[in-house]
Amino acid sequence: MIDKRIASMREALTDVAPGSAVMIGGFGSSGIPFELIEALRQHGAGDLTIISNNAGVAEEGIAALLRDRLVRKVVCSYPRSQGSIWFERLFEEGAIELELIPQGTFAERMRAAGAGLGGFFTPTGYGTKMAEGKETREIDGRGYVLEHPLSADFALVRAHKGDRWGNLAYNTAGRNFNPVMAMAAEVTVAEVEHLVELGDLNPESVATPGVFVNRVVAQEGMN
Amino acid sequence: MIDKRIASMREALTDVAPGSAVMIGGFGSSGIPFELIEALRQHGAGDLTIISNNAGVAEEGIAALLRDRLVRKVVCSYPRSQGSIWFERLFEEGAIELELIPQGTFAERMRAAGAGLGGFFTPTGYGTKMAEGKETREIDGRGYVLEHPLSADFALVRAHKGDRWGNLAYNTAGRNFNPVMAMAAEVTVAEVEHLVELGDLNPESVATPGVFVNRVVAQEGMN
Amino acid sequence: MQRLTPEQMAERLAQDIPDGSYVNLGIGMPVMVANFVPEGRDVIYHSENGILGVGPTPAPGTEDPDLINAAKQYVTLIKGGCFFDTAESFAMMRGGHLDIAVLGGFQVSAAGDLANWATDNEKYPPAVGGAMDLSVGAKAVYVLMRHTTKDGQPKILDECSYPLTGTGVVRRIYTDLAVIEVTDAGLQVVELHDGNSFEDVQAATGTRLLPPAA
Amino acid sequence: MQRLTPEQMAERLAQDIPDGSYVNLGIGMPVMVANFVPEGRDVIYHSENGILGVGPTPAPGTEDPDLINAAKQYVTLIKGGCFFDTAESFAMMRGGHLDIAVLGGFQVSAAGDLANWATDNEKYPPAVGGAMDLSVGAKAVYVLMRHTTKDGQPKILDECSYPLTGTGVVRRIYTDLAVIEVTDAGLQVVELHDGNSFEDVQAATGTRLLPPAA
Repeated sequence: MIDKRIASMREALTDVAPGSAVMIGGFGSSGIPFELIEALRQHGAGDLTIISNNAGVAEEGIAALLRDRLVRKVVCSYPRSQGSIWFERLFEEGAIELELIPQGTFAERMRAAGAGLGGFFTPTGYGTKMAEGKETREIDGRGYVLEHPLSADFALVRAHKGDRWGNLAYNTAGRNFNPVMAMAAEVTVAEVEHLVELGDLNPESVATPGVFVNRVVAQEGMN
Repeated sequence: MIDKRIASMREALTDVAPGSAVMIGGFGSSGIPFELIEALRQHGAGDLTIISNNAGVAEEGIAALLRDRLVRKVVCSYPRSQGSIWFERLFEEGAIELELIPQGTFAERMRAAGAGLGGFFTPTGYGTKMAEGKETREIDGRGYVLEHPLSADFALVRAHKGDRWGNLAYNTAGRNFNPVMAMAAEVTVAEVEHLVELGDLNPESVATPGVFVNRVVAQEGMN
Repeated sequence: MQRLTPEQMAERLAQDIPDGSYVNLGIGMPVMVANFVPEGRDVIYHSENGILGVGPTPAPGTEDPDLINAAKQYVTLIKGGCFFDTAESFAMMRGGHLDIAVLGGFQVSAAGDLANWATDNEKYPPAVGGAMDLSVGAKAVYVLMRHTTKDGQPKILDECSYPLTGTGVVRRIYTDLAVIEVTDAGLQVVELHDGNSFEDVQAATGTRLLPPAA
Repeated sequence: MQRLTPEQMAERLAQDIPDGSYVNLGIGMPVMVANFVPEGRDVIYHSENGILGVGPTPAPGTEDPDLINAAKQYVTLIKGGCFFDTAESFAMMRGGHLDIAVLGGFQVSAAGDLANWATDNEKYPPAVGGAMDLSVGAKAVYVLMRHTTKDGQPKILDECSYPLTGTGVVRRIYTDLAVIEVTDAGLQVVELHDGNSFEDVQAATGTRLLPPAA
């Protein structure tokens, strides 16, 4: 019997330890697992590395983790959205470490981790600061940078619908980083708007097959 | 006005020249663009490089191209299905060149071409004949082989449904290599069972976005 | 000198977006280009967060909270549009499948290097987003920017002083003064906006320009 | 010596597939394993051509021509199954997301090297398919094969003489004579099938075995 459902956001995160690396899906306010992030904040493990495209706005989501000073390092492509006050404040204080990665390389590094690849050559960032200290190579007359896989202890993702095997389907542009993160982490926890019966998802619309997902939790309306 | 529909299989392939490299989607008998292959055979350009997972069975599909001696080289993972008599005959004669690639590396090399990557390190084939003559490297204690992108002049793919912008949706396991090939070729021609109106495809079930497709042809029932 | 307004700059660039193009518009002035593409041209807009076929702003009350563009504004999907994940979205960019990327710029060099993601202010956190991937991936990169900074310093230079986004990536520069093409021979002025002489535009530029064909 | 039939071999291996496993079964004898997994265990079968949740053979007349397994036989999809493309299918394998791959074998070495894709007959065209990806990717690789060749030669050897599929990849070998685990100390016999002595099995093997714990 395969049943990955967990009764609450809180229970789904009990084994997150201080110092864990946690991927968090979403882009801007789209496809973000807000309830899991809130549960992570309440869980209270600190010294976290947060791997996510943005660094939160206002007092919401990742911004609340920053405000509570649970985060040691942010790995992202765009930390500076309008209203990212907590990130800016901590950065100015020198209280947070930042690893900045071009967005396509960021997604591809996570895919490489999920796909068991050892690294890849990308033209992105060649000849720029992003290539400093990295191996570069000319291939067929074009410059490339060698990039390595990016994995994590946990991935927190959000889907529109999910079933008890962990199959996930997304709403419109809410997909974004969620599928690659689900592949790349040791333990993937999915927050779903709707928990559906096995067989209810169209097998051709499942964007994250259940094999990539360890735990599924229905939204509780806690935000 | 974007309209990628072409009236016939024949017209969709007029610019295939002798010596072209042609990707052909499908796995076994699933998701194979049989009508486009037949049109390619009738078109008659020879000296082709055929890039496809299998090498045809009986007198069908790729086997008919081999029988008509239009193919100089086959790039594939599994040429020797039951009934691949034409491939076996030509191979024994020394009349055909074979580049054998492990199936996952095969798909990933095409994806790399489509995604603009210069190459990737894969553990597949490390320590085997497949790694001979290739750069290898140990990364985090594991052996990897450097593999390069694989592109082509044309990709012939098959989908269940397609619209005039080239968006494609597939039936069950008919998807297989079709999406990566559509990304990897200079010109992608799609054979579709059903040509549907723009907007009829579920935007969350489009597995090949139209930007990867140049020509769309409805099946004519020519096989 | 005559300076185009941002709307006029966007309108000028929009004339050069051909029918049937796949286009990515950067945050800021570039997104305005969509408002000025001439009627009758089918243009499909790509958004880095996984949309092909970005449509106009939704009517109030009809917003889908997940359906936003790269600038995090609510958008719609046009008929024939579709969704995909970020890895595929950047495969589309990096793999050369988009025809045109319109990007903003801090600086462009004579060799077509682009700087548009970081200044030299170390205290201000840097943010790169998808700019580097777009700059190396699109078939043509058009930069839409003012010709000079607010305090009159040139932004088109022998070499960029700010950190680079990409090297040798810019095809054309659309400014409030002129349209300039990056060629092997140098920066070729292809159009001077009404009322501007070549000498005026050259004077506002930090590197040598080639005058338009007589 | 007592030799298990292929069905018995598949049945023996099936006992070691835990409830909740994601499993890929190779072409040939391995696919028979699915018939013997004990009732009450949920096992999800992966097929390299892009299926998770492969179900039984369809009733005649209900075949979907696109829905085949790696051996190109018609199959069905179980409730909760899904489809994806080949690149993602192999990402699943290579990325270590499948629990068990059951593969056939020509030869296995003392170090767990596997040879199962090519013999030394140069005239016969080679074919590799997904075997190499599976052998490096699955969390555990179980080889299901006869202990010796048809003419009685050992298939478990100091070193493989045939071209390798993967090096150091095999976890367990299930043969018609015994079950053998590849350990750092060497090939450990964990089970002798009824009627076979350790000495008999050792005699049919081309490398040194470690006897089962007394």
